[in-house]
Amino acid sequence: MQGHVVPKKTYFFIFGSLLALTALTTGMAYVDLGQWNTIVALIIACCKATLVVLFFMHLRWSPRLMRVVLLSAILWLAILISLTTTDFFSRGWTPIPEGWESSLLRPPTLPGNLLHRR
Amino acid sequence: MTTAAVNLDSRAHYLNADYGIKSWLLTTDHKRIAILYLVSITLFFLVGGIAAVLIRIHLIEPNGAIFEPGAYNKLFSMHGIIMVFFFLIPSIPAVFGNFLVPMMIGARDLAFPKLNLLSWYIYMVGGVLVLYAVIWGGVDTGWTFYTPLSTTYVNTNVISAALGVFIAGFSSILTGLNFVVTIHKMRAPGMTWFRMPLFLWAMYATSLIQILGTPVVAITLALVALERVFHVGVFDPAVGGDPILFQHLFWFYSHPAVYIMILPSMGVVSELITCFSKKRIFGYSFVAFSSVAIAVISFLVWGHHMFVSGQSIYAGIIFSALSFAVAIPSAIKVFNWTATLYKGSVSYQAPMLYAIGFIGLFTMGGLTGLFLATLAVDTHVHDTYFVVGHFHYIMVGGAMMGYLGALHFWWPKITGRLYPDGWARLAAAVIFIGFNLTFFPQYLLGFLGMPRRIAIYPPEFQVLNVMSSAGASILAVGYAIPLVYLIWSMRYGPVAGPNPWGAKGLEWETPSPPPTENFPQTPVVTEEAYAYGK
Amino acid sequence: MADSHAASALAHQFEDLEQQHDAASLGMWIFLATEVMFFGGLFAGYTIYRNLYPPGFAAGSHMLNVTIGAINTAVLICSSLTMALAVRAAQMGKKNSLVAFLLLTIALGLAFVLIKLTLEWRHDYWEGFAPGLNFTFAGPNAKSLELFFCFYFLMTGVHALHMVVGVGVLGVLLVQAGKGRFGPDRFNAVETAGLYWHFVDIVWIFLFPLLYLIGGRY
Amino acid sequence: MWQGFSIRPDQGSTIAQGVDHLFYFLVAIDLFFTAVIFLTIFYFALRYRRRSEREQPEQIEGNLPLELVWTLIPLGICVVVFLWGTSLFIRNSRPPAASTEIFVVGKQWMWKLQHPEGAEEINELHIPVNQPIKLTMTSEDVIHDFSVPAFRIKKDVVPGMYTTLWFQATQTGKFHLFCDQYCGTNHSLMKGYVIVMAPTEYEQWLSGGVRGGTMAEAGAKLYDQLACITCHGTGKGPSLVGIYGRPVKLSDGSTVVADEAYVRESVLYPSAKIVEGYPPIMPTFKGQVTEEQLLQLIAYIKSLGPQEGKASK
Repeated sequence: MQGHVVPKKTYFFIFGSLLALTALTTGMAYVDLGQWNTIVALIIACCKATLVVLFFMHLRWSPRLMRVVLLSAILWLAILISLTTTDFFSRGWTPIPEGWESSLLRPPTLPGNLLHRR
Repeated sequence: MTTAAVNLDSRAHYLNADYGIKSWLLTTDHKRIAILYLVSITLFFLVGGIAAVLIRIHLIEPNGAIFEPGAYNKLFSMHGIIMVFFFLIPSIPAVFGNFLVPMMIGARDLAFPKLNLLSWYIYMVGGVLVLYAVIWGGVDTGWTFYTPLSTTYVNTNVISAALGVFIAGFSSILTGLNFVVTIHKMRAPGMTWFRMPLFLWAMYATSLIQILGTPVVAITLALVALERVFHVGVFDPAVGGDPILFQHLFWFYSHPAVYIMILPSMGVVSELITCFSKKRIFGYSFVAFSSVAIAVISFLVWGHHMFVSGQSIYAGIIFSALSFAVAIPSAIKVFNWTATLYKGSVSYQAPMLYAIGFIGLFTMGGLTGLFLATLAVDTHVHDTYFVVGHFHYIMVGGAMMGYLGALHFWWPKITGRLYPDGWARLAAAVIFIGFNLTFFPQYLLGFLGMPRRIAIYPPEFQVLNVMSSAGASILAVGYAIPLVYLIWSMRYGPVAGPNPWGAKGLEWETPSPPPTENFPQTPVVTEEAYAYGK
Repeated sequence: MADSHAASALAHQFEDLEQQHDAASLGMWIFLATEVMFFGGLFAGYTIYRNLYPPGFAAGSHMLNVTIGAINTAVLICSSLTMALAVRAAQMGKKNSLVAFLLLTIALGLAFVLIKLTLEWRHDYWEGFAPGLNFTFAGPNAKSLELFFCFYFLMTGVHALHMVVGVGVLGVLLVQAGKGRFGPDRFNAVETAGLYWHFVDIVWIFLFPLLYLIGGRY
Repeated sequence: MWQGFSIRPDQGSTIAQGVDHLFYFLVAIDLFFTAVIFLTIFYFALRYRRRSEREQPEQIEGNLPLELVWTLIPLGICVVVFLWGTSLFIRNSRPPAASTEIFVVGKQWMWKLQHPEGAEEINELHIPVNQPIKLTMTSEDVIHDFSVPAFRIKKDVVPGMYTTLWFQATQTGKFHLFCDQYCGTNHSLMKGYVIVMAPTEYEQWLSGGVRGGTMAEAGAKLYDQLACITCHGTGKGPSLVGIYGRPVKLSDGSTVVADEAYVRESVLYPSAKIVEGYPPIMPTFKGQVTEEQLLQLIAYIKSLGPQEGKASK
């Protein structure tokens, strides 16, 4: 009843990969990829997280139930973020009148793009 | 009567295992913790109930009979916060879930008994903080804590109330966690998933919501508190924050929270209907999976609270479609319960009356939910008394009826004694009538356009408001009756015996009240749930 | 000897050690699922505002020190390694190396929090980037920059709070390990604490690019 | 208590009827299913009541076709209601191009409304009948909600954001305007009226007559504009404070009660009745004031109350 004992070598290999990926993600920030910078950074972060989960957290050797728990957490996070952003990104599709000036309204104190996002 | 007392105490059970206040406050026995919850949520129910009665008395007059608008606002906020977070959400899970989950699966206790006790303490700390907030100075944000009103514009105890709810949230999370682990890992030999009583399926689905939804509202309310303390503007339009984001995060939990309240009641009703018609449930797997389906879909529909909030109309359309989807599993349940009665042997003891009352009120509450999922109609009735009527039909008509049904059904198991059945039936009838008289007029008021949360209303709405208030007084009497006879029965009720209803299920195979370890030895399950044919 | 040890390790509600072990790690995984949603609320808010105000968030990110962020990432990854090794030591019943690895993990965890506190937060505060306490920035994107720093302090703050709790838990385990409480039959506590510790590491793995590396440094 | 009691709200806009049809359709569905469930339960409850403690009912496992029927029928109904409700909603959210735009600002605890011509009002919105009106709304502080039940319209009014609503009133009259989003202490008092007028009346209202406020306030403004005060407040003419409803002694020795007719006559034909002790210097205002304005002046004079120098209202 001591569970699965992982060889030290595996741990050190994962550790090395994590450090390398950290260096990679930091380095990539200095390369101009336009929109892709964020996406590459997130992909690298996901890779690192996967390594930690599978090896350090022993998910690779755990019962299937643990994977279901983890996947449902990720799914629920995706639900929260995707349905919320659905609202924010489609709000601008409804035409809003070009900024009317009313003497009743205090001058807008907003950074601006919240009001007239297209 | 004294002989009865002797009978009960002639053998060791969880109630006489130890005596003294310390034996209760330091217990890790799930049954004793259930009692701790039973006592504390009853106290919170009384506080919230007094607020409800005062609200209804106030609204007898169009100009308000008792309070200034400010005081009225504090009153309905207190009613909402206490009833939602401190009564309805813990009610069936924390009392009957705690008592029954281990017994129904044939275990000695929950997987984490100390965590279970910790949950109760966390709940009490949150509750005391909220009581402090509402009694000394009050909170007037409504239970919804909408920003920027709650963060910037009111001068009441928002911080301690929000923190109280935040803390109580962790109690709910840990309870759910305990149940899920227990149901997964502690089932007695032979207790397969499809032999589990439907109450356990319902508790499992409820726990999923508690685990995955509660943390979001916790962090959201923490942000509200931080925003008040530091005047930083995560939801403040003055800094470019968006108050509608708060609503998204809040309803992400608070819509599923409605199912935390109603799913356990649905589980209870499945137990009661089968027992009192001596029949297995009609369509077991449909009823079981509809619980899980409700839990999952409930996370996809929160935007229907925001149809008129300035949310994008396209998001509104998506949320409307998904909201209809949650109606289907609810309908499946109602039809299956009804079909279970077919060719049964139906008796009408008090728990069954509550169960039938539940089906009736839940049907009416659920169907009016269709109005609120329909974009064009919701635009008219949103934030009116129609909504108030609707969610009271679900949360009071539904959840509360289920809670009382459970209380009457398992009371002999919990205390070892029977209550007077005649009084219990009378109470069920009084509650059913009082409830409908209170909340049906509110649908009409909402259709006429009376906004919710107002202390002063146009005189043409008075007739319906007076009806509603009259109903509330009947309802209050209805809730008081069980309080009296149940307390009476604890001392003077006849001894119940292990299985007074002839019910199936492991919890009925052990003496009442059960011994501390629940079962003399770990039971082995050889038959399906509700095997009333054998 | 082994038998009596095992019997004392088994809580009364469980049938055997395997059931107890499975329950403990399932419980921790479920708890981590709630943690995902807890941080999820913050991540959702972050996603919305970052997409509403890309320039402000990029500007805010450029005020942060990437080098310190990267070093701290490395510190946390080290601590994850030592934690994994601590669990391994517990599994194999090596008391001394368990104590050593726990000590190392605690030290690295504290190092992370101290670096955060002294080199970053203190600096940000005095520079006037602390919304609600000392926010003096008045550039073109001042409002959205303030929002960025709100999220920066909230996310790193909640994360650091989790680190502190983790260090406390490890401290308790350290004392117990010193008394020789753990062994091949009884390492649930170390293992579940390890799960928690790795999770906190993963949160930082996402926070680092999301906060420090926005908008490119080229 | 029964005054104004009704269980059907007014249908005051072009939107209302469509919404009501869908609403009644839903009511019909609700009644149908509630009746089906209740009657079935009652029937089963009586038919299969327990006759002996020892009876053993037949055990029925379930019935797949039946399950499918009661899954698919609600599903079909939901699809119909969803499509109906959504198409209606989309139609109702699209203002016609020719709408008159009115601006709405919510503020704790009042509605400020501004017409395109510049007229401003508080808690009362005057609009012409049969004309599409588009409201562009924002809030100065917390979230409010502009709701006119008779028009079946409602939308939150959110700080930092513009939301819109539109409607076309189909009948003249006075309709409730509520704030439906709880907005703090005096949320209950944040209400008013939408006053739908015939187009000609609306033009008149816009051109200055009745703008804003009560009749008496409008009268006060008029009193000021017509410079009545130069005589009636200085002793050149009789003071008007507290005269309303009291007897007035005239120069011919007779007395009259200062009622509405008397005030009206005095404004239009000043020389008809001269108050004792004052010279007949008042000019006629015939042709300068409309009937409505006369009513306002009367209302103002009424409001001047009994005490000297202070309006009682």
